[in-house]
Amino acid sequence: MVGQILFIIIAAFTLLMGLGTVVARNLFHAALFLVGVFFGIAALFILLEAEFLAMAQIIIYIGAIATLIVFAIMLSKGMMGREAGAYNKQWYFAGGAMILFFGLLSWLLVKMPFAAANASAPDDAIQQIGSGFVGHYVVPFEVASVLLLVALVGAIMLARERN
Amino acid sequence: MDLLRSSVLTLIVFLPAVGSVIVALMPKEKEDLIKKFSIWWSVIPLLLTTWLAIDYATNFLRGNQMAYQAKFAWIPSIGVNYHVGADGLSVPLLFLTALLTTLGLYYSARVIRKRVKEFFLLFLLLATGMFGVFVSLDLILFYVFWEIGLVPMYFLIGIWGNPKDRPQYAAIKFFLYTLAGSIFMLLAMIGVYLSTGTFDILDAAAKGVWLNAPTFAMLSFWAFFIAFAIKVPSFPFHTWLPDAHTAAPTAGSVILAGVLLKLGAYGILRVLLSLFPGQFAQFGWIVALLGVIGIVYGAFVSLAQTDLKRLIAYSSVSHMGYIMLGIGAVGVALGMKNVAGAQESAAMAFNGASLQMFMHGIITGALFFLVGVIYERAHTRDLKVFGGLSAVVPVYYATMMFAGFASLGLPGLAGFWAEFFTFRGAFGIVPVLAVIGVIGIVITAAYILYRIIQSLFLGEFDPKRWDHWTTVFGEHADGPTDMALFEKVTLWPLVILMVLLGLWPTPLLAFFNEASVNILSSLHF
Amino acid sequence: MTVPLSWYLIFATALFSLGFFAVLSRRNAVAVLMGVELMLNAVNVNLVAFWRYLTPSDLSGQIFVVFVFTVAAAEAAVGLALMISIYRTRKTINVDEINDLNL
Amino acid sequence: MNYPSVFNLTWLIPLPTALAFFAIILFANPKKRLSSNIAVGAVILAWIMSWAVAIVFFLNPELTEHPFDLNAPWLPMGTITFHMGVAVDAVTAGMLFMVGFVLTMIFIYSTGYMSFPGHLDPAKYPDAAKEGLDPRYSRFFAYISLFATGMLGLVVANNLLMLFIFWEIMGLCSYLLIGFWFDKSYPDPKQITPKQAGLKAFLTTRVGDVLFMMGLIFLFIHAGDLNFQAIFGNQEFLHELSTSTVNLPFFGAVTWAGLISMLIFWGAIGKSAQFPLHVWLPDAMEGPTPVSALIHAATMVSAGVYLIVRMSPLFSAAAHGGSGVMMFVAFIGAFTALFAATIAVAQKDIKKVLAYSTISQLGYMFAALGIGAWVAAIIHLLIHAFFKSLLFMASGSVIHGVEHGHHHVHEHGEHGHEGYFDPQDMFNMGGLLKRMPVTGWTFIIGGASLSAFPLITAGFWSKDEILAHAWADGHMAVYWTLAAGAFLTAFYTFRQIFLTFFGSPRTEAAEHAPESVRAMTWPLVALAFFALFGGFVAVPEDFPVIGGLASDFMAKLMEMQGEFYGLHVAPAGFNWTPALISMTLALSGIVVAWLVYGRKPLAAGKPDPLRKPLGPIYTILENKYYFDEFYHLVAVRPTLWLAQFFFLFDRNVIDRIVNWVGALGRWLAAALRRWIDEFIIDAAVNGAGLVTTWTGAVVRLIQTGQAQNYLLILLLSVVVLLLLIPLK
Amino acid sequence: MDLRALGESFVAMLENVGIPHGWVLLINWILGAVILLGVALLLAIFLIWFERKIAGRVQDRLGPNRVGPYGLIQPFADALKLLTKEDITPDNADRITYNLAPIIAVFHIIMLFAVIPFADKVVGANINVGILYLMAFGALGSMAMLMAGWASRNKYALLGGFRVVSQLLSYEIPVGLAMLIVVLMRGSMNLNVIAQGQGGLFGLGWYVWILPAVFIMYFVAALAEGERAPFDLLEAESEIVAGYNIEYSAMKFAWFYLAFFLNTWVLSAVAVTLFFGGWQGPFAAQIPALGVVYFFIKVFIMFFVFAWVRATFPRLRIDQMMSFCWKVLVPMGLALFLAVAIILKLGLPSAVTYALLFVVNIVILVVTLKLLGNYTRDLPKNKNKRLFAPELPRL
Repeated sequence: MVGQILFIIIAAFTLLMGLGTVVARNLFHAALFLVGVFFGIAALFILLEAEFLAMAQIIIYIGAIATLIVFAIMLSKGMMGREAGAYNKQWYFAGGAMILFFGLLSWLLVKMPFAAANASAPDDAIQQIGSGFVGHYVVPFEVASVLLLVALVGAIMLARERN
Repeated sequence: MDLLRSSVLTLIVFLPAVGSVIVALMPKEKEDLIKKFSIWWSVIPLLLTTWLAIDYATNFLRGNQMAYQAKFAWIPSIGVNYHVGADGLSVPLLFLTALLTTLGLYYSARVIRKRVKEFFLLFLLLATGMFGVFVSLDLILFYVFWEIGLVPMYFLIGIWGNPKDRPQYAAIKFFLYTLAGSIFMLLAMIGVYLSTGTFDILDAAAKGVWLNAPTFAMLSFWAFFIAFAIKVPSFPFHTWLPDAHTAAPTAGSVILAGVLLKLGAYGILRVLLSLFPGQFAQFGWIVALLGVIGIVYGAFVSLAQTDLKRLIAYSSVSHMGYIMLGIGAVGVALGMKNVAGAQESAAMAFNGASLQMFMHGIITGALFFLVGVIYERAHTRDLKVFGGLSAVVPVYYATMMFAGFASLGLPGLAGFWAEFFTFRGAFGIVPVLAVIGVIGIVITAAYILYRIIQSLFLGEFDPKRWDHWTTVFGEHADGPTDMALFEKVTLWPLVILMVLLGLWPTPLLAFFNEASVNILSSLHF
Repeated sequence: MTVPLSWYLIFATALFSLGFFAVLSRRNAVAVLMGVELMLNAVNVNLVAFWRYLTPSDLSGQIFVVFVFTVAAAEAAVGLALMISIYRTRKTINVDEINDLNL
Repeated sequence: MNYPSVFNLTWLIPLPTALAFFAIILFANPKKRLSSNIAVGAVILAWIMSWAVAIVFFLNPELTEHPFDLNAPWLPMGTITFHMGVAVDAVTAGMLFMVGFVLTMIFIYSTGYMSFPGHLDPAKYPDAAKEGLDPRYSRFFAYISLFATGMLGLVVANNLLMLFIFWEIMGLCSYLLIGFWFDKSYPDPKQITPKQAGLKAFLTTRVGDVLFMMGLIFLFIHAGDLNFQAIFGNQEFLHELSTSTVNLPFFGAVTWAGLISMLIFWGAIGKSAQFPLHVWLPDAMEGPTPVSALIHAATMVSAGVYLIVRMSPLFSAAAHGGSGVMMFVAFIGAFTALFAATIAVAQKDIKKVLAYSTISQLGYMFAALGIGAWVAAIIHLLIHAFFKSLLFMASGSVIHGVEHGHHHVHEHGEHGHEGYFDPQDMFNMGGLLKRMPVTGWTFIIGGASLSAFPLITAGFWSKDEILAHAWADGHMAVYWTLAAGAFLTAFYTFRQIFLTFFGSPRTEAAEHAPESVRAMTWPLVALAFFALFGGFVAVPEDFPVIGGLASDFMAKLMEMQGEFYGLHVAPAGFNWTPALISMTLALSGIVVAWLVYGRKPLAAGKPDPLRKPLGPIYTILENKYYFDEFYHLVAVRPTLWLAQFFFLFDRNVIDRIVNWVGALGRWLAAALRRWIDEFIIDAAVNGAGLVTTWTGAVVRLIQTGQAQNYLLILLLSVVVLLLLIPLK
Repeated sequence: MDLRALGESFVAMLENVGIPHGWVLLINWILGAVILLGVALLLAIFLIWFERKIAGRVQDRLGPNRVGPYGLIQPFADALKLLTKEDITPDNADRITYNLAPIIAVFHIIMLFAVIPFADKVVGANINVGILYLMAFGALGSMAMLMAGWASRNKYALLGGFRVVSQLLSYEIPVGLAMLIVVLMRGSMNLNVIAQGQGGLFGLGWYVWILPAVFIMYFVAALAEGERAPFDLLEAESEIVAGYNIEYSAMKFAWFYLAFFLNTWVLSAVAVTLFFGGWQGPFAAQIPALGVVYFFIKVFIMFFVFAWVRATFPRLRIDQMMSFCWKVLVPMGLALFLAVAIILKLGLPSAVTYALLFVVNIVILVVTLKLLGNYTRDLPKNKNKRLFAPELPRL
């Protein structure tokens, strides 16, 4: 029971934050709402007993990506004023399509017979993840590292001051 | 040894083509290089064909085996393969083609002055076409070479003909006429493929064509026949020949008369006879009738000619009539199962037809060369202009006498045997037509002696009647000069052949006889 | 009674739809990027949920999430860098105004 | 049975002259003397060989039972190979004996005769004139040696095909030799020039040859082989041949044997110039005299008779089979004999008279064959050859002399009459006996023998034999025509003798005609010997006085041969009446000739004494019953007309059709282009263009440039897909 | 006195009262959280005083001694002063963000307390991702600075915010590397396990003896992370007037000030746990309470060092600070990490490994100092060139 309540609280909180991100007029607020979402998801991870991921989520999303987004907002915002019309012309259409999409998927998911989980999570999860990285998934791991390097260099080159 | 045997035919066929390519690569102005090269190059197929003849005679002649076969897939999807072979019928004709090509090249080396390179190129290509037809045993291959032969001839007639004789008209007429014919042939070939599933002549013959659909068989028989008749040329389809001959240059008309006409006859003997024996038996008499008409009609028309070359052209129409008569006789004989001597006479007729093919080749070849000789000097072929040349140009007179008399079938010279065998066969099978044909012999004698020899050689020679004589090399001369060395060298082999084959035709006859006996027996006689 | 898997999935779908809606309708490029981040997170939730409910012993679910993190980070970095350089040249980062290739 | 080794030489007989022919035309052509020597040498060699064979055969007559036959495989024909070779039997021996000798005499004679001809002007042929020889001297010898090859080959041939080949070669040579002086032309257009004569000769004989070939081919078809011994050896083949019939359109059912022998006989008619096809022989006189002697006296014409002699077993089989071919032969023979004799009477030209006499004598031979007098025919053939060639050569030397006289007269420029002087016209001669004694006397001997001067001349024995047979076998119609012919023969022969040799020379040329050179006179003497004593070979035993003297081995020989061939050839017993009648006819002919021409020799420029009494008949005879014009009308002109008609037909009708087809093609192409191109194809093409542009416009709307629109579309498509799942 | 036993007995007490197990857990958690929160806040107040005392002593002056005995009450006085001050908010400031910033600033520091092991098994939440937890919430600080800088709509605040964030983010990497090396050594991220691992007689098991270079790197990075001493560009009046907290006054400023001191304390606590054996001391294992005492003594010594450094070192320029981090600390950290990983992998007996590690650390330290020396010696020559800035190809 406690778990369900906790889940509902966290889920509700996250969805609200998400709605905020989407709806917020002021871009900065949207960014903050986004951070809220990240927290909510980290909490969910903890609920799902994936502490490592939660911590990683916080470090990566909030520490790096959110900061990056805020930087971007500040660098590109120029004028401080309110945004004229945050949405483009097609948002009605998109909204309708999204609701339809969500309805369909959830209807499907409800119908889908998922086995209820029973086994408990392994306690040495982190060791297994570690060994997974250098064992079974060593190639994607290396590729990911190269990807990051390339992205890094790319970003620097793109955003570099051209004097 | 058998590698040489299997590749010799392909060599013979394609060597001239290679030669023409090499000539094409040579610079235009090096004319005598081109001439020397192409002459010596054409000697190779000649040597090969002679070796072929000797080799064939020594070990393949018994039972007329189809030797030197080479067969490999050409268009596998529809089962067309490059299948060549030679038997008693085609070996002598190959030799004839090679001989006339070499002599033609040798002769025209000194006579052709306009566009030398194209001439030799086309001539060699023509040789390939002719060789190809005689060796191919696959219908499509036969058709391809048949067409290849046409194109160079078209140009030879069109370009080197003298403007007075409307060469373009003649060339186009020749080309379209033969082409139209060959279209029918192509249809028939496809018909053969549909009915027997193969384009190979031997296999198709073994299987029998359109056994189940007589109307189709009849149609394809006539389709084939029309294509070959146009080429032979037999009576109703012959009008292109005189124009083509008068317009063609000397060497061109030698080859045209000497070999190209034989393609039609050879086609009938090789393709038609083996594929449609039933229809042949049924319509043989029409072929014989056309032959006889050809003989008589050709003889009479040539009697009325005043132009020397046109006369000889019509004479070859008449001589080819003998072939058609012979073939027709063979056809009718196929039907005469019960008559005792029929098979014997059929063999004789077949012999006669094939002999006539060879003999007419060398005789008419020689005649056209002779026409060329006089034409190079007088630049006119109107017989009324000449007279009394016998005293002035004795060597030319002697050669023309030999050729003339051989042509009218004087025994002791080559022409006689062909006529004798043809009539021996024809009398045995279609006596009534043969009797009409015999009239042709008398008329032939008439027009040769009266029109050619009398108007050219006999009588009083007075230089005033024709003024612009030149020597063969073009310098002005006041009267006709006798034959130059190169003309002698061109003509005398033919004359020697005429005399030798006249006295003792066995070397040639052995081939044809073996071919005729075996082909006829293989037609489940 | 623990939380059934479908709840997580439905939650993730909802979050995904929100993100997608942001991508589709927001004019500002950054907002679009945020929408993308939302979508990626929704996917992460799904992954972890599947790991936790279906194959707890096999850690590949979590490993995949880590890879999604790296991709998200790289994507954010490059996206924002692009956006900054576009902003510098076009003085606007409204997605619907950037709709032709040359200036 | 081993034959004398000499027989193996028989196939060599025609060879020397053939080699001579090739040698001359290839090498010796420029040097005239050399080529003549080669030719004469070759013919002498042939003569020696042929006499060797002949005499050896005569010495052992038993050879007739199994004649010598030497074969070589020559041609592969179908399943069998055709053998050619040589055969020697009594007839061959006889012919060899005669031909060899006559050929040699003529060759020697012609070396003298072929001097520079009158009608060529010496300016054009300076070196030939200098040598005094005919400019184409060597060519002449080449031709006659080829002719000799032909004749000798024909005689020794052992099969009909080889015989036919040499038969045609002789035809060729006759054409060449008749037309030898091809550049000779006469002022009078109607008079036939040598080249036309040559052509005429060749074509007429060609007609005969063609029929002969048909006969030969039919025989070959039935017999499968043409070897004489093979065919005539087996009787049942002959029997089968004579019984099996074929129905011809016009003649109805005719036995094969009859048909074949009729066709072969027509070949003989053509070659030996018998009645319908005789027109070419008189015109053949245009050729040089040795040629006429050679061809139209001794050899070629006799070849026809020799052929029928060879074929006689077939003829007799045909006769047994009931076909009237023998009667036909007899009729043609007899009729020609009389017919030709009548024409000869009215001829002016010395050689024309002899030509017609030859035709009539051949008529005698065929008549003999027709009535079955096989032996008499052969003997008459042999003897006739001797005295007729003698007569021709003599007339040649006369002409030669007159020509010389004519030149002689011209050179001394007295007053050559402007008109054309014909050296051969008897009315320009007269009184030549004194000028040319040897020629004269030999001519008289020949003439006597021709007109069968009783007892002493050979002609009498041979011709009389035929008459005797006709009488004995009861062919009275034949007998009386032949008898009339005999009378006329005697008359025109002596008419000729009196006109040329007796009386006074009617022209200066005749006055100055010198005797011919020895090369020409010697052969005349030699032949004269045979003309006189040749006959004794054939004197029948039962002839009252002379009968037993000379052994008529020749007649005996021929009888044995006949028996071998199954021909019952009993010698006609001696019977006084025919003998007496023939003697009186000959003598009376001579006397009448003497009365008309001899008694008061004709003065210069006077017309022929016969012209007046005979009147219109004389002109008919003179113009040879207008046969030439008739043939010209019936045969030559229609052929030329037909040729012209066919040519025009060919040019206008067939060519026109072909061109018309071409035009049709062109018209069709234009029509198609105009009518299919415009309406169907263009429309389709434009239509296609339209559709493409329209769809382009519609689809363009989607490309807004808004990335988000694309994503929206993406989403919509996903949604649609999802919708599908529940519906499934 | 075993805190743990105390805990269990309390739980048992609730259990038998009949509250369902779930709720019991919840109450227990909440109680624990409240206790930690109280300890943290009290500690902050004391630290302010302690810092001002040390600074004074270092600068040869007395420091706060007027208010209460040895000035102990001074911090409370300051606090009261700040509470009573007028709390002004810039008019077009981004209201929510402006108010949220100080809360987050303090919130992320307090969150860290949950994971620090005061004694064996006496820790807020004994989660085995301790180190990651520390890094995660360390990163939150930068977010707060950003929000403060941005929300106060003040250019200087914005610039200040940028500079602070760049500093924090940069120095997070050396801190992370140091922690990583220690994790590598110990093989687990659980702080308590790390502390247990540093047993051994008389403190010889501490990692500081084995990895001196790593400690020094961590110490310097921690100084920057806490915006202290040589790296306290934030308050550098001469440059940027008080950085992001310009517009903040009274209570909100107090929060920031509080966060500043707590942050320093946590960093020193972590340093102690990782390198000085945390609660390790004679008999600490047996009596958890003793562990806590050892722990607090070590932390205050470390805090003293921090304060000492703050009082003595001059402030660095922003570009020097950045390039020092990226061009000296990070490479050194990577080298160390590589070396340690290799050596550990060699699988030699522990004594040899420890000796080897010590040697390698000394070598790397000496090399780094040598390089730094070379560079600074010819500084005047290239003073206008950026430190180690390779000439970037003109794009």
